[in-house]
Amino acid sequence: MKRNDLAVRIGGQAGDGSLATGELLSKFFRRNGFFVATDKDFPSRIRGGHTSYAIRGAQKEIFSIGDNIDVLLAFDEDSISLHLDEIESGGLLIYDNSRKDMDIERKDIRMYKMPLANIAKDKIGLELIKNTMALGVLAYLFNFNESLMRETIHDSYKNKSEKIIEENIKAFEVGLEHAKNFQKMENYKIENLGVREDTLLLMGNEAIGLGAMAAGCKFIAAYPITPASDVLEFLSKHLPERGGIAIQAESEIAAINMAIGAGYAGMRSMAVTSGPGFDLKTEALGLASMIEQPVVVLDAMRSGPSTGMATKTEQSDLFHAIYGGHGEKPRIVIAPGNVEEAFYFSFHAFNLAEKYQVPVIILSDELISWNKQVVKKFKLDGLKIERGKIMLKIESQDREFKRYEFTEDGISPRPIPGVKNGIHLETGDEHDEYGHITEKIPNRNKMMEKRMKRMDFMKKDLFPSIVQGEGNIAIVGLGSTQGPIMEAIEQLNERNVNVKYIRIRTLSPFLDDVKDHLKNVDLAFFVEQNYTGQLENLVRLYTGFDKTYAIRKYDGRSFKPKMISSKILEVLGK
Amino acid sequence: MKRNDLAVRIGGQAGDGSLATGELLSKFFRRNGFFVATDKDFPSRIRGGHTSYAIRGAQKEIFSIGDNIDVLLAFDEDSISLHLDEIESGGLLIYDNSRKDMDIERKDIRMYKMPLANIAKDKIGLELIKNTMALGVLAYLFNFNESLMRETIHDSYKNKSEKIIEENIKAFEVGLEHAKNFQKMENYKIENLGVREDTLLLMGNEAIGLGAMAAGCKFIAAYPITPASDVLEFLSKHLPERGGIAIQAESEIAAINMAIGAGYAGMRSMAVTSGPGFDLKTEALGLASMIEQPVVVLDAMRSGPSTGMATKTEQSDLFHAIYGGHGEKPRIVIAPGNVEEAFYFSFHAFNLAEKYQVPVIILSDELISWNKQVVKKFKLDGLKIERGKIMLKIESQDREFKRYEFTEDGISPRPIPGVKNGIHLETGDEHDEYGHITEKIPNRNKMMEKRMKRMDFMKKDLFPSIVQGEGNIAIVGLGSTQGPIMEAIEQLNERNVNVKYIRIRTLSPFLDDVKDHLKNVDLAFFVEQNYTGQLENLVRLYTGFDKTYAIRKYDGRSFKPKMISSKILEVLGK
Amino acid sequence: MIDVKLYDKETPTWCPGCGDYGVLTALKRAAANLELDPSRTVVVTGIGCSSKINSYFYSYGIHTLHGRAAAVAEGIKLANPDLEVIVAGGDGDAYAIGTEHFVHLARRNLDIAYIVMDNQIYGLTKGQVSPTSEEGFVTITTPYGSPEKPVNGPLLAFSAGATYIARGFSGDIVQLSKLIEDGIRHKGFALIDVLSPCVTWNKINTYDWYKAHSYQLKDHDPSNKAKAFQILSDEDHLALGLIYKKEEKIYEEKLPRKFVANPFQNIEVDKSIENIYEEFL
Amino acid sequence: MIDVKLYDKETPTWCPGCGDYGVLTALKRAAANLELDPSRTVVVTGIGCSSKINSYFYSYGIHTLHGRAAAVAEGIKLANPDLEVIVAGGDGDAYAIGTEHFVHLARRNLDIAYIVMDNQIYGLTKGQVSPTSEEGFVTITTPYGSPEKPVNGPLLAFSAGATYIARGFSGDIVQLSKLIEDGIRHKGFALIDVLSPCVTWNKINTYDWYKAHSYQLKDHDPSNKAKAFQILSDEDHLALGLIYKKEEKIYEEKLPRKFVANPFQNIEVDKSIENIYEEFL
Ligand SMILES: Cc1ncc(C[n+]2csc(CCOP(=O)(O)OP(=O)(O)O)c2C)c(N)n1
Ligand SMILES: Cc1ncc(C[n+]2csc(CCOP(=O)(O)OP(=O)(O)O)c2C)c(N)n1
Ligand code: SF4
Ligand code: SF4
Ligand SMILES: [Mg+2]
Ligand SMILES: [Mg+2]
Repeated sequence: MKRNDLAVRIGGQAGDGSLATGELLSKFFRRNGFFVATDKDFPSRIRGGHTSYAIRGAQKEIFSIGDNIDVLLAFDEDSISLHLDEIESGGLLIYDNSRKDMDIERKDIRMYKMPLANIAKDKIGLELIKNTMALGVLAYLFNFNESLMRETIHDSYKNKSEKIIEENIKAFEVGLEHAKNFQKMENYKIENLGVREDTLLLMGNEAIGLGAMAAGCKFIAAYPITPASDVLEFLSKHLPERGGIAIQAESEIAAINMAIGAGYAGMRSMAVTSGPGFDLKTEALGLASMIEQPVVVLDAMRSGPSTGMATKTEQSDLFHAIYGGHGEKPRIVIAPGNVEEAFYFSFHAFNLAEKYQVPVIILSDELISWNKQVVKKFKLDGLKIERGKIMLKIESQDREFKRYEFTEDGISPRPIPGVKNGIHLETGDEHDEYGHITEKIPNRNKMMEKRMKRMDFMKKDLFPSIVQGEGNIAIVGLGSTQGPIMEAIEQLNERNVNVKYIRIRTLSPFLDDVKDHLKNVDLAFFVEQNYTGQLENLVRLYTGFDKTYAIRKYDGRSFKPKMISSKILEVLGK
Repeated sequence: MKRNDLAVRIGGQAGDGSLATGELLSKFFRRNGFFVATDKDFPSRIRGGHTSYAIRGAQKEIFSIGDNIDVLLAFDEDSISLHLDEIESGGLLIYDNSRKDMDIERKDIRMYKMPLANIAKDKIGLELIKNTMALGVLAYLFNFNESLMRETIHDSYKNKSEKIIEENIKAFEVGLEHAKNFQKMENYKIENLGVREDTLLLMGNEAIGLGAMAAGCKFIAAYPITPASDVLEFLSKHLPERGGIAIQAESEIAAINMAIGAGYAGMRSMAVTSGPGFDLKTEALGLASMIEQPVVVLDAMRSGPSTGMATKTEQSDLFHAIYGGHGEKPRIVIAPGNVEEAFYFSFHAFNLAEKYQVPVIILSDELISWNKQVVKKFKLDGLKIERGKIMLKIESQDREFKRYEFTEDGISPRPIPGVKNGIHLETGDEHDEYGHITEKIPNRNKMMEKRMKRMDFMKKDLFPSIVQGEGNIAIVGLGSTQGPIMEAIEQLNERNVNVKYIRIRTLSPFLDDVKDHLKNVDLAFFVEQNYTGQLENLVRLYTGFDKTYAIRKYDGRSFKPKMISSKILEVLGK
Repeated sequence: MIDVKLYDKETPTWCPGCGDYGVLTALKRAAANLELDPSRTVVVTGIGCSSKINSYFYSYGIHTLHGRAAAVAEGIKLANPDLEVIVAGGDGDAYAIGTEHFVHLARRNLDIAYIVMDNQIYGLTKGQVSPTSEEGFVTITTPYGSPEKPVNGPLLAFSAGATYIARGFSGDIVQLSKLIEDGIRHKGFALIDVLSPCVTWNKINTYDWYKAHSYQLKDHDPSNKAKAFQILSDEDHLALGLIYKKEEKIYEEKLPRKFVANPFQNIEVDKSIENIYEEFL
Repeated sequence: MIDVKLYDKETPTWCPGCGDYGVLTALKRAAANLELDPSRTVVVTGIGCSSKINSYFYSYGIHTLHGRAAAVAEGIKLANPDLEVIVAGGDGDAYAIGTEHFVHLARRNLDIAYIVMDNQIYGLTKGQVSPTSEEGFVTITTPYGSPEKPVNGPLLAFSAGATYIARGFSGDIVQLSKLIEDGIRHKGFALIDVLSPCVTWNKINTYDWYKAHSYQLKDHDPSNKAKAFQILSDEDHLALGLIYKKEEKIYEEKLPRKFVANPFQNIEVDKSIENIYEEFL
């Protein structure tokens, strides 16, 4: 009997509606008192091509879909060929055989075929509504709380017309009804735990948007790109009512330069993008470092190189985020590991950017940016705005202000235009304390040191690694691999293998704690979603640590916990 | 008595003509049978600001100006304040006191003041011709071969009018005449060794241009930028007569994309730039790797970050050149160490690009790109064009061609448009063997491996480090530091300190030889023109070698040999 | 005439009803009429739904970067002027991120035809505002309506010096294929701007909307520059047909380039560089 | 009126005779006439000789990247519309690498004045061809003459929707300062294109050349669009004066933005995000 833990995958062709259905189911799970993890897999085109959306709801806190699914809701054949094996023994396959029937081989699962699309067309006159109907089937088979389902359907469509709501409710009822022809899944027990009022269901991009707003960010400039556009879209809706501006720029180059301009004028600003667009920001990021202007940039990493697989994940921009661009310049790079952290990192990014007068790059990956999780409502009370040396008023009346004054920590007072007595020039050319262009040697040396030394000063303010467990075997990772790694660790623990999990969260400047954590480690498994092992290389570079074993994945799909645990068991000979 | 080795620095305000004079003197030295090394230092503006040009001519092969100069030809006060100390004891200062006179303190040198500008105005009616006049003075004082000087002046202005030639010859004579008021420099002996017909005097950018032309490059697209524009300028003159095209694009982004287009069409092509423009090429470089198209890109490194100091040198783009851009992609990065190598590397870059179907980045630095050296005429007979798997004719008649066929070495046949039976699509999206867009997992994995495995295959074809000397103390460097390092080594040898000099020439892929060379090294001095020690970090990353001592310089000016040798002596306690 | 089927390739994955189907059909017909040899034709695209057109058209093709198709095409055309080079892509590709290359290609007047499939929306990225969206247009990135005046692409090309400017409509394949055909035939840069509805994300600028807001040019002399300006400036009434045409020397012919047969085919070490050595003596 | 000396800063390092001196003087006069408060004025520049103008003009200034001044300026203006934002730079900066931002700034019609110092050459990088160089122009990168039709910057701005287009001449500081002054005063995007000779690298387009090739606009009604087009199109006779002007709502006013006093000054943690939580329940 499996209790209060259910993973459902909805598969179909792009445009089939799997997405909306998945969203609805996730919402239901949250309202049912569950935690939620999701995993989207859809092609980079609008119609056609196999799409699938996996949603897991569970009573315990989860970060990953897990290895297997309990239910496969299959609207096309690809769903079967790709995901049939994934169904847990004792699980369920619902196959919509409206278009085509096929023989499916698996004795150990329940298999219900039904012509959902046909019924939908028949009964509601709308083929696409088969999705909601399928939810009715699920609700019946797993004893979901029906009125909660109805309420969720209602709320999900409340921005649409009354008619749409009605149709969907009706489709749900038809599903419920139709399901009565089948046997309930008695080996599962899904209880209504009562909604937890202290949680939210959202994706990383939304968390980043909320974090930015909480931090008083009032300016976002971006050019649409998968999987970062959501942040622009979210803020386009919510910034204006806060006196802010969201602008879809003519390109990523325009966007970052606008954001730098806004930041220079004293407004907290950000630009969001992914790989190809991030490449285009390279030059301007160097400018921000040189003129010592804060700006926050999101790179939601996707599968490269070049256009690559736009809707697939990867963790392959680390070196570019840290070192990209000519010359040497201070910058911060941080990588949240889950949706909750995405909020807090986004919030703090704005503080860090202003305190250290540098660009801050939030390195998320497609899985964090896109997948929804249930998280605790954010604790806003503990948060504080820190603007560093911004000058909103200046008493002294020097004709020119020493914008780049040499100071102890390398950071200088920063008046914004409009402030009396703060007049100065900022320039990407090498300059003196006043911002006058100069190439004099002593000044150059001091300015380079001034700019760079903050990389040491800021370390105390950055996010140390999260370490969990102990022992001389370690797993090291960053970003979204947290989910599968945590479950892999559970699997390892079950086999009496204890590991120390080091999740690195700050990439630039590289923090000293990593070396400490690796001190007594004999073997570290680096779990990364890339080909060359960028995190492993980074750690090697800064710590010299080289007792590593690489577990890498570069096919754009998320890790399954077992891929990690079984590899580790194999290597350890267990 | 110093024999056949003379270093002259000409200093003045930008626009004062130091440049042309330096060029003339270099030419003379070559024709006099000398080797030549030069070092330019001028501001990033058109007029005003101190400029200086150092030229050294010597019988022995030299790569650097050396620690001191023998003659300072000073046309402004900055020349004195900046360079007086540089004059070798027993050397000479010629100070043009036309504008202003000043007290100059140095007992150990010869000091001649003369109002060159005034005389020039008086006698020729052209103030600027003071430069050529100064050469007359030098010629007298050092017993230069006068008729060779006249010939050199004549040839230098032969593209200008007869009048200009005459004026300059006259100025030279006036200088000669005027110098008779002063005592000759009897502690120097400059003999005419007779011109070596097997040498050329040129700068790295010209060598790169020649190398490209020798390799059959017929297309250059670039946007002007210091210090790379010369290559565009040089090829603009010489490509058309070879049936080629030089195009000044609307931006660096346009330039690289045009070059990729030309390469795709089968024409050997290149784009040249420096830091800021190189940043802008980041995205397109990823495209070239993904579609497996050859293209050669020059990054002539200058002082960053951002606009930085445009006319000053640096070696600070290593990590960007190697890793810049999102995602993981094969690319070659090579760094020539002198003008001669610049030619050969440029030539081979085109072979490498076509053989391995990747972008090849030539990483020069401002000192290599700009400074003139006397080099042996290039050996063209030993060179061979290698185009790899280009297909200019295809027999088989498949409707679509497998442009990305999986092969042993990861490199596939490459038909160019216009070739019958070669029809295919190239795309920056992930694709199958035919170039059809697909996100299927097994194909994705194989394609990533296909693209990346060439990074191993190509190693045998790349430039191993040059190692000179032996012992357990090493100096490691790349690019233009070769000059000062070689002289520093002579200085160390004089103090009985033997070092092993490892000059790294290939940065990506990182070659295995470096590790071998470092095997018995107890201490390696990394001599670099940057702040963070990029070469040191790279070596550490790939070899784990960490017994390093950093000698870095980031003020945009070249190393003096003594900066290196004295630091090493100090560290070694000698 | 060649059978249009020659140009068939993969089955498009565009949404049913997408305007781009019409453009693909028109392009195939134009190619067939022109008897284009697929092995001497290159279709260069950027990124977008529309930019996938070369996955569906049988010839050499290169699917490049968002906004950069024009620059890549220029490189191809200059390297081998014998090739027929056609650029195709979306409104975002041409008039937002590609503005720079678009303008400069137009002024250079290379012999390249550029087909813009203008759906006034970003299709592939799911419905954001486009540079050609009308002021006030509501999208997911402009929930309160776009505050921007649209870019008038054809007028931009015109002011940059384009020598062939036509507007077609996906709903009229006969005319469109003719405009494309003539554009390819035109010696110089040819812009064929196509009203090509996105049925999924743009519910305003539909086939019907375009029908209602466009009109057929009649008795128009495309060499009349002042008239062309007037026609192009009228954004409320979209003229369909050939709006402007001028014969002008093409870039390829103006280049100072010695003729060398196939400069990219049989390469040898170019020893003639030794002739340049005298600069370095 | 304020004393123009208020705006003095560093001594320019331009070559003696450079046209940009005239522009600097005109800008200072315009500022003085407008009584611009240096602490509420930002001069945004790209890279080039001309882009150094904010080293020599006393106000807030930001010297950005080659081609990107317009985008930075938009960010500044949107963040704080109370500031007077002026962009200045060269022909390469605006019409080559900056084309994209230039066009899109014009169509957005932000209240920004843009001064282009057009010397038809790349000054700072030492004499390469510029997008405004005439066809056939010989430079170090076009030793056989440029094969490209020049970009007509003002026409480009016009077709992009600019609402104030004027052309001035460095040799006529009185008129130029008036055009700049009015451009700054104009509510919306104002282009002031200035014929500003480079005495060092461009020996063709000299002060005399510009005098010979330009004329004063007389009795011209700048609201006449067709006439403006005609004037702008004539590249052989360069009109000096205000060519086009239109009153139009500015971008800042069209933004769906709730008024919040000084949204960048006293920031607190924005707890109102909790109102959005309902989307996530
Ligand atoms: C540098 C870069 N930025 C953004 C994207 C994401 N992107 C892909 S297509 C597209 C725009 C699509 O709109 P359009 O050009 O009008 O083509 P359509 O899909 O409407 O045919 C965008 C923004 C990208 N691929 N590369
Ligand atoms: C990205 C980038 N590319 C190239 C350069 C080099 N660069 C500096 S100024 C300039 C052009 C100068 O011409 P223009 O804009 O007309 O200004 P002018 O000097 O003539 O006033 C160039 C190409 C640069 N700084 N950055
Ligand atoms: S999303 Fe729009 S543009 Fe893209 S294929 Fe569908 S209908 Fe066509
Ligand atoms: S080079 Fe030309 S543009 Fe630059 S300062 Fe000198 S005259 Fe002016
Ligand atoms: Mg579109
Ligand atoms: Mg210029």
